[in-house]
Amino acid sequence: MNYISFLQLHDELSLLAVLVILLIYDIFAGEKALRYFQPVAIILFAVHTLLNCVPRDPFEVAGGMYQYVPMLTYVKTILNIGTIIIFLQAHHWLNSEESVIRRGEFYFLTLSTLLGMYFMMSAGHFLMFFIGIETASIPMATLVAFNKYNHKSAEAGAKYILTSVFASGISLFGISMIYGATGTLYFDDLATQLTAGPLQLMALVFFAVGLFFKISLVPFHLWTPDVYEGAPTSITSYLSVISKGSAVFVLFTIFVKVFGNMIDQWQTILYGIIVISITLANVFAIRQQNLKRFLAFSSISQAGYILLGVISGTAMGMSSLVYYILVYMFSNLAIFGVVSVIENRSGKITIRDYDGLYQTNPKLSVVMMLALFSLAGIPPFAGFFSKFFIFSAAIQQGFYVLVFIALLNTVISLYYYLLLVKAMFINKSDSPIITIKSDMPVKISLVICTLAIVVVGLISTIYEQISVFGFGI
Amino acid sequence: MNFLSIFVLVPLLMMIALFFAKNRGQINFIAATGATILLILSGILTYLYLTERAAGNMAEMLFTADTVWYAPFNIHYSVGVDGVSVAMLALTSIIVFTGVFASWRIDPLPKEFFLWYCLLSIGVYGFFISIDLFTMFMYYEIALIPMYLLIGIWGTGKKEYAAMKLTLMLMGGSALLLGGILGIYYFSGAESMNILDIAQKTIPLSAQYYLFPLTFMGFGVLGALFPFHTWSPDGHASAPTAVSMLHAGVLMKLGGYGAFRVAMYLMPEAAHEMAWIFLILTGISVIYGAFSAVVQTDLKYINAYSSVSHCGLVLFAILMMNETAMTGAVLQMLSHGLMTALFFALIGMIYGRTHTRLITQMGGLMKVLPFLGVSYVIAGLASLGLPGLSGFVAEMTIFVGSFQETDMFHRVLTIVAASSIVITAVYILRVVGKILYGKIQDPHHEELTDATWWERISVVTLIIAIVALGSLPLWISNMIHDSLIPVVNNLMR
Amino acid sequence: MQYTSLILILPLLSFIILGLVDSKWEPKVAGTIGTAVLGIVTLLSYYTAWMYFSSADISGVYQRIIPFQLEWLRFTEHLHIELGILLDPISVLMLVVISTVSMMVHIYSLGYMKSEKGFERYYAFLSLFTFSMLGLVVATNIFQMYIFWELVGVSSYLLIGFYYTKPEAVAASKKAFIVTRFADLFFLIGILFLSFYTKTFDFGILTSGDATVFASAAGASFMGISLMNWAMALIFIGGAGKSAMFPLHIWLPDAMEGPTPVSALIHAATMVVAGVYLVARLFPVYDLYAPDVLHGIAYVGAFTSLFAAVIACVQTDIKRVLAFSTISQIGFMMVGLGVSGMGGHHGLGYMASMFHLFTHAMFKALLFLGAGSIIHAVHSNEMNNMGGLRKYMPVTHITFLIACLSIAGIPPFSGFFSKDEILSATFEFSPYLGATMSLIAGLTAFYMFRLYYGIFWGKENKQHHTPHESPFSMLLPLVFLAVVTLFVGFIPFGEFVTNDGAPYEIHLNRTVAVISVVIAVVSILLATVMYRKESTIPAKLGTTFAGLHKAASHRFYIDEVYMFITKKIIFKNISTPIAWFDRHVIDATMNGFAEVTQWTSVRIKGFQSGRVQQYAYVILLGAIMIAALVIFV
Amino acid sequence: MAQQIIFYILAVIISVFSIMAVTSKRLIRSATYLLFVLLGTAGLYLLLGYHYLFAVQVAVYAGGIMVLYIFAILLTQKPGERITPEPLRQRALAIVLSSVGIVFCGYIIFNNITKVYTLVAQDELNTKHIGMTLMGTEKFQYLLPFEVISILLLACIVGAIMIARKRS
Amino acid sequence: MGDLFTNFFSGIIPMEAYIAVSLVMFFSGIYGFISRKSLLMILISIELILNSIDINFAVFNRYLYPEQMEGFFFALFTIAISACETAVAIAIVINIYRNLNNVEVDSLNQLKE
Repeated sequence: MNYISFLQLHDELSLLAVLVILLIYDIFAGEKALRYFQPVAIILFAVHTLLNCVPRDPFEVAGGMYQYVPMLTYVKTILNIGTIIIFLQAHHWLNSEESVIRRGEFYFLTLSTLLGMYFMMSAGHFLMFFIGIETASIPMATLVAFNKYNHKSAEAGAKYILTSVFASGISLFGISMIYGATGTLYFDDLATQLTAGPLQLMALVFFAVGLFFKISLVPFHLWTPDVYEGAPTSITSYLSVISKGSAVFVLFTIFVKVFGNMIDQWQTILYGIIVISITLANVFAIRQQNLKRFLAFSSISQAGYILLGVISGTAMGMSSLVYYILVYMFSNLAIFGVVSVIENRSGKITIRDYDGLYQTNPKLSVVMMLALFSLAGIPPFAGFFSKFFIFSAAIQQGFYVLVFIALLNTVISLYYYLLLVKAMFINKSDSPIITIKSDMPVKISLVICTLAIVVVGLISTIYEQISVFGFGI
Repeated sequence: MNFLSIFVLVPLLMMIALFFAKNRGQINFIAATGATILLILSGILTYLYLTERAAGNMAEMLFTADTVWYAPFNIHYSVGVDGVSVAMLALTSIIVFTGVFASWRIDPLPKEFFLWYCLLSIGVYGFFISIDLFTMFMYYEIALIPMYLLIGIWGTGKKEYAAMKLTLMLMGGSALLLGGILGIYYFSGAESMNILDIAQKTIPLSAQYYLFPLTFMGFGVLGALFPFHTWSPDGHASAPTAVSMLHAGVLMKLGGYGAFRVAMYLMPEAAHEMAWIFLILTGISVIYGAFSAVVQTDLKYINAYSSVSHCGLVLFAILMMNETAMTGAVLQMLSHGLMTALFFALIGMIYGRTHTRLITQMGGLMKVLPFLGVSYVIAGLASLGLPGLSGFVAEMTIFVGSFQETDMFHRVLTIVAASSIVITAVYILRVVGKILYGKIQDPHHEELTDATWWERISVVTLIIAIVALGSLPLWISNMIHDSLIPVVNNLMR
Repeated sequence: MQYTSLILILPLLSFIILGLVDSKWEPKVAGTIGTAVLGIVTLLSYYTAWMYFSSADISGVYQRIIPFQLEWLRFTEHLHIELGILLDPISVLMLVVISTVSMMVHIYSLGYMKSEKGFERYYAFLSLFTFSMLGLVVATNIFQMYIFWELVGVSSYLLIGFYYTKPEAVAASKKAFIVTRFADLFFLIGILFLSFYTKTFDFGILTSGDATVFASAAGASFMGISLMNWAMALIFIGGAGKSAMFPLHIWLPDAMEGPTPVSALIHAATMVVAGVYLVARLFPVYDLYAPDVLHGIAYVGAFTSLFAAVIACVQTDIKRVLAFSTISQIGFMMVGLGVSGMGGHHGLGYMASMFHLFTHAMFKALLFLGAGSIIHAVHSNEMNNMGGLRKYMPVTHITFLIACLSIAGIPPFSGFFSKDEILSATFEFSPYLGATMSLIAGLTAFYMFRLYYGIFWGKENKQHHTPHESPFSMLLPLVFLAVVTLFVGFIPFGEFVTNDGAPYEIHLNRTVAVISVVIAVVSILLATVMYRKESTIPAKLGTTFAGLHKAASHRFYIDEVYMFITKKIIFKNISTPIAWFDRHVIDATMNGFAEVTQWTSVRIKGFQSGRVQQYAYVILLGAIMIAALVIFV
Repeated sequence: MAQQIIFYILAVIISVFSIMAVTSKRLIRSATYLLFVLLGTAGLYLLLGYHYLFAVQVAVYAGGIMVLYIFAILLTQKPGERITPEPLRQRALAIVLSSVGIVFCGYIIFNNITKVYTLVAQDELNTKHIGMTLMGTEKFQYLLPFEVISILLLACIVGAIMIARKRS
Repeated sequence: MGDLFTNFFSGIIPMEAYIAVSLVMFFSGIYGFISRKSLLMILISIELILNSIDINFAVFNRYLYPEQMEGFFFALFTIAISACETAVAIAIVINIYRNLNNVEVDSLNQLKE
C-alpha cells in the first residue's frame, strides 16, 4: 500500500484542490464574497497552470494504471491555457441574470471534466481510461444543457448525453472484447498481446468509436453540429477545443502504444475516416448559415487534419499533433470569443448578420479574420505552420495521396472561411451589428489569441520544445 | 541583418507606420517613401550584385544568409539572390513604386488598402529572396491572400465572384504546390529544404513523375497556364488598378520564377521527360490567349488574355530548357511585368475618367488625353514587340532560344508560338484604333482632363523602365544568362 | 569613318526631342529642327558616299567597311545581335536615296503640312522613320535589319495613321501594320532557320561565299524541302510583305490615307524597296544555296507587276494609281534580281534592279510630291475632280510630265536606262518573261499617261475654286527631283553597284531598247487618244471588257478575300469560338467544380437530420462496416 | 446439472425480458421487464460465483437505478398511457441493424474467442481480498480508479442537481 | 458447435452461452435505442447495453483469466458509471419534459441540417 506515491500526481491533485476550494467557496461564501468568485476561480486556475507547466521525468503510479510522460505536461498546459481563455470569455455570460446563480457549478463541472481528461490522458489501463473519458463526458452533458430554460440548450444536452452514452456503450463493448481476447487491460501488457486477429480488430474498431465520437469524426460526428449549436457558446468552444484536443492525444497514445502491432489496420481505418471527415465536413460547412454550426463542421474537418498526425504514428506526428492542437485552440478560441461576444450582446449568430461587421466593429472583425486565416492555413499565421508540419509528418510515412486529398480540401475550407471574411469586410448591411464594447476579460482573451496566432508560427522555439518530448509516450 | 531581408523589413515597417497614420496625407507619404526606399534599395542591390560578380565571385547565390528556423524539419530561413532574382526584385520595386502612385486617391479605406498592399509586397519580395523551399512557399501564400480583400473591397464589377474565384484557384494551385514541395524534400533525402542543397541530390525518377507535374502545375496556375488561367480575366477585370498592376506585373511572375527555380531546377529528369505535355499546354496558352483577346470588348479582359498569352510564353521558354530560351523567359517576365503594369495603370486611369472600360463606348481619347493616349500606344507597342521596347528583346530571345531545339516538335511549337506576335498586333491595334483614334464617342469625354502629377510619375517610371530594358538589354541579359548556367547544367545532367 | 554613326544618331535625337516636346514649341521651330537635322544627315550621307566610292575599292573591288559596331544582345555563343554600320555599294546607294528623298519630303512638308494640327508629331515621326530606314540599310547583320525592319513598320503605321481622327486612316494604318507584321513573322522564322544552321547573323559571313558556313544547312531539310530553300523563301516572304508583292500588296494602296509626302517617302521611294534591298543584300546566298527561290522571286515579281499594272489602268484615285504603279515597278526590281546571276554580265539583273530602285525612288517621289501638290490645290484625290490643271500649275505640270516620261521609259529620262537593263537581263533569262515584262512596261506608260491627261488636260472647271500653284517650299523639291530624274540615267551605275563589287560597264542592248521604246510610245499614243480629250473609247472599252474592268477596279477582289479571311474566319470562326469556349467550357468547368460541391452540399443535408436515433444508427453501422472492412478485406 | 438448468432458465428470462423491455407498449412495463433482466443478470453473477457483484448489481441497479426510472416515469407519464407505436419503417431498420450486428459480432466472437477453458470450482470470493484489491496501489489493485470515480459521482450529482433543480 | 455440446455434457455451462445471452441483451438494447420514441425507453435500452457488457467482463474473467480480477472490477466500476450516467440522463430528460412537456425523442427537432 504505497499511498505516498499518489502524491506524484501533481497535476491532478492541484486541480482537485482548485475544485474543492471552489466548491467550498461557492457553498459557504456569502453573497458579497461571491462577487469575487470568478476572478478567484480564474486566478486559482492560472496558478494551477503555472505550477504544473514544467515537465518532469516519466513515472508510473498504481502499478502502471497511471503513467506520466513529459509530453503530458505540454498537452495539459495547452488545455489549461485554453480553459483559462474560455473562462475569460465566459465571464460576461456567467454574470448574466440567468446564469449567475449557476456559475459555481459551471466552474466546478468544467474543471471536473478537465480532471477527467487529465486522467484519461495519463491512463495506463482501460479502466482508468474509461473512467476518465466518462468523467469528461457525462458532466459535459449537463454543461451543454446549462442554459436549461433554453429549448435548444436542453435539446442539445439530451442529444449529447444519449449519443455519448451510446457511443461509450459501444466503446465499452469493444473494451470487453479486448479483455476477452487478451486477458489484460494494462496498456503495457496489451501491447505485446495483440496480434491483429479478427476479434481484436473488431474490438479495436468498437473501442475506437468512443474516441472517434469525442473527436467527432465522420460518421461519428452527427451530434456535433446540433450540440455545438445548442450549447452555450463558451461550452461549445470548450467542446471543440479542449475535449477534442485531449481525445486526439489519447487516440494517438493508445493507437501507438497499445495497438502498435495493428498499425497497418488502424492506419487503413484512419485513412478512410480522414478522407471522408475532411471532405464531408467541408461540403456540409459550405452552406451553413448559423455560425456555431458552421464552426462545428469546420472543427470536424480540422479534426480530420489533426488525425494526419495520428496516422503517421511517429514522433514527428506526435509533436506536430500537439502543435496543431495548440494552434487550432488559439484560432478556434479567437473565433468563438468573437462569436460569443457578439451573440451575448446582440443575439446575432448567422453569417448574414455579420455583414458589414468591419464598419462597426473593426477590431473584432480583424481578430476573427486572422483566426479564420489561421484555420485555413494561410501564412504567416500559425495555422499555416501547424498544417505544414502535420502534412510533413504524414508524407514522411508515405501518405501522399491522403495528404494530397487533404490539400485539395483546404481549398474548399478556404472558400467557406472566406465567405465569413467576405461578410465582415465586403458585404454591406442596412442593419449592421451595433458597435460592441467588450469587457476586460474578453479583451484579454482575444489579445492572447491574436498574439498567439501571429507569433506562435514565427517563433520556432515552441515547436522545438514540444518536439523534444516528441515520442515520450 | 542580411541585406536582402531589408526588402521584407521595409514593407513590414511601412505596415507598422501605416497603422499609426492618421490621414490620407500621411498614408500617401508613408507609402511613397517606403516605395521609394525599396526602389533605391533594389538599385543598390543590382549594383552590388554586378560589382560582386565583376569581382569574380562565382557562387551560385550571392548575399546568402542562413538561419535555422525549424530544426526538426530542417527548415531554414535562407536567402540569397542570383541574377534572376535581382532582376525580379528590381521589377517588383518598380511596380510597387508605381502602384503606390497609381493608387494615390484610392477610396474608400486608404489605410487598409496600403496595409494589404504592403503585405502583398512582403510576400512577393520574400518569395524572390528565398532559397529555402519552405520560406519560399510561405511567402508565396502570403502574397496570395491579400488579393482576396484587395479585390473584394476595392474592386469593381463582379468583384466578389472574381475575388473568390481567383483566391480559390490560386490556392488550389498552391495546394498542388505544397504537395510537390513536401514530396521533393522527402524524396530527395536532403538535409535541408535549401534549394541549393536539394539540387545536389537526385530525386528518384518514379517520384519525379508525380512531383514535377504537381509543382509545375502549381506554379502554372499562377502563371496562367491553360486551362488554369480562367481566374485571370475575371480577377484582373475586377481588381483595383494597383492590384492589377502588382498582380499581373509581379505576382504572375512568381509562377514562372517558381516553375523555373523549383520544378525545372530540382527535377531535371522529369522535366526532360514530361516537358512535351506542358509545352503543348503552354503553346495553347500562347495562341489561345491571343485569340481570345481579339474579340474582347473590355479593356481589362483584353489585357488579361494578353497576359495569358505572354505568360504562357514565359513557361513555354522555360520548358525549352536551354540558356537562351530561359534567359528569354526571364526577360519576358520583366518585360511583361512592366508593360502589363503600364497597361493596367493606364486602363485604371482611363476608367477613372470615362467610367467605362468597354472599347465600344470610347473613341478619340487621344485628343483629350494625349499623355495617357501616347503612353497607351507605347505600352501597346511594347506588347506587340517593337524593337527598342522591352517586349522585342524578350520575345526574340525566346524564339531564338527555342529554335535551338532541333526536333520537329519543338520547331513547330516555336513557330506556332511565334505566330502569336501577329495576333498580338491585331488586338493591340484594334484597341488603340478603337479607343484612342477616331471620333469621340461620348460627348462627356470632351471635358476629360489629362493625367495628374502622381499618375504621370507612375506612367513615366514604367515607360522609362520599358525603354531602358528594350534598348540596352545586354547587361541585364548577361546577368540573367550567367545565373542560369547552374540550372541548365543541372538540366543537362 | 566613325562619323557615319551620326547618320543614325541625329534623326533619333531629333525624334526624341520633338516627341518629348510635343506641342510646347511653335510648329515652325519643330519643322525647322527636323529639316535641319535631316540636312546634316543628307550631307553626311553624300560625304560618306563620296568617301566610300573614292577610297574603298581595292584592286577594283569595293570592300565592305564596318566603321562602327557594338554588341547589343547576346543569344548564344554564336548568335548575337550587333548594332553597327555596314558600308558597301548598295548600302551607300540606299543612304543616298533615302536621305535625298527624305530631305525633299521634309522640305516639302514645311509647306504641305503647315496648317495641320500635330505638326511636331509629324516631324517626330518623320525623324523616326528616317532613323529606322537608315538603320535598316546600314545593318551589319540580319537581326539588326529585322529590328529596324520592325521600326520601319511602326513608323509607317504611325505616319499612315497620322490623321487619327479619320477612320479610314486608322483602318489603313492598322492594315498596313498587320499585313507587314504577318509577313515579318515569316521573315523571323526564316532568320531563325538560317541563323540556326549557319550560326551567324552577320551579313559579312553569310555573303562571303564560305561554304563551311552553310555546311550543316545544306544537308538539312524540313518537311522534304531543303532547309536553305525554306529559310530563303521565308525571308523573301518578309521582303514581299514590305515590298507589297502579291498577295501581300493589299496594304499599300490603302496606305495612301496618310499625308501625301509620307506616301512619297515611305510608299514610293524607301520603305517599299526594303524587300528588294533585303533580297539584294542576301543575293549571294540566294544565288548559291537557293536558286529555285530566286527564280520564284522573279515570277512573283513579274506576276505582281502585271497584276498591279492592270489594276492601275482603271483606278481613279490618283494616289492609288501611283500606289499600284509602285507595286508594279517594285515587281520589276524583283524580276531584275530574280533573273540575275553572280558577277560580271551575269550580274546584270542585280545591277539593273538596283539602278531601277535608285531611279524609281527619284521619279516616284517626284510623282507623289507632284500629286501632293495637286491635291493641295484641288483638295481631292479623285481624277474626276481634276482636269486642265496645266494652266494653273505650270511647275507641277512640267515636273509631273518629266516623271511620267521617265517611268514610261522614254529616253533620255532615267527610267528608260534602268528599266531597259532589267528587260535585257530578263530576255537573257527567258524570252517569254522578257516579253511579258515589255508588255507591262507598255501598260505602265499607258496608265501613267492616262493619269497625266486626266489631271492636266481634259475639261476644266470641275473645281469648286480656282486652283493655284503651290508655295515655294513645295516646288523646290519638285524641281530638284525633276532635275535628278533628267540626269541620273547617265550615271555609269555599273561602275559603282554590282553584286560582286567589281565595276561593270553598262551597254545598251539595242534590240531590247528599241522594242521597249516602241511599245512605250505606242502606249502613250493610245493613252493620248483615249484620254487627252473627252472620249467615249474608255467607256466603250469598259463595257466591252465589263468583267475584267469591274474586277480590276475592285482590285481583283483581293481585299475582299482578306476581309473574308480576317473577319469571317479569324474573327468569327476562330477568335469568337475560342473566347466562347474559354468562358463557357474552361471557365464553366472551373465554376462547375464549385457548383457541384454546392449542389452536393444541398443534396446531402438530410444526412444531418437532427434525429438522435439516426445518429446512433450511423454510429453503429459505421463501426460495424469499418470492422467488417478491416477484418474481411 | 442443476447449475445448467438454472442457467438456461435465467438465460431465457434475460433474453425474453430484454426483448420485451424494448418492445413493450407501456413504459412502466418496460421498466418492470428491465428489472427482471437486471435481476436475471444478478443471478448469472451468482452462478459465476461473483457474490459481491451480485450484491452490487441488486443494490445499485435493481435498487437504485430502477427507483430513478420509476420516479422519472411517474413524473413524465400519465398513468396507463400507452406509447403511440413507432413507424414500421423505423422498427424494421432497427431490426435489420440489430440482426446484422448480432450476426456479425456473434460470428466474430464465436469463431475467435479462446475455447479452451476450465471452469475450476471456486470458493466464494473472499470479501477481504476484494477489499484489499480495491484499496491497493499495486498492479491489479484499484484504489486510483476508485478515487477517480468518486469525482465522477460528485460531478454527476452536482450536474444532475443543477439541471433537475426547479427555478428558485 | 462441437465444443458447445461437449461442454454441455461435461457439466460445464459453456462460456459461449453466456456471451450469447449478453449479445442478445446488447442488441435488444440497440434495437430499443434506435426504434423507441420515448426518451425513457431509450434510457432503458442503454441500461440493457451497459448491463450486457458487465456480463461479458464477468464471464471472461471467470472462464478465461481467473488469476486476476480485472473483469470483475471492470464490471463493478461500470455499474457505478451507469448509475452516474442514468442520474444525469434522467435529470436531462426531466429538463426536457419541463421545456417541452413531453419526452418524445421526435420533439428534439430544433437542431438539424
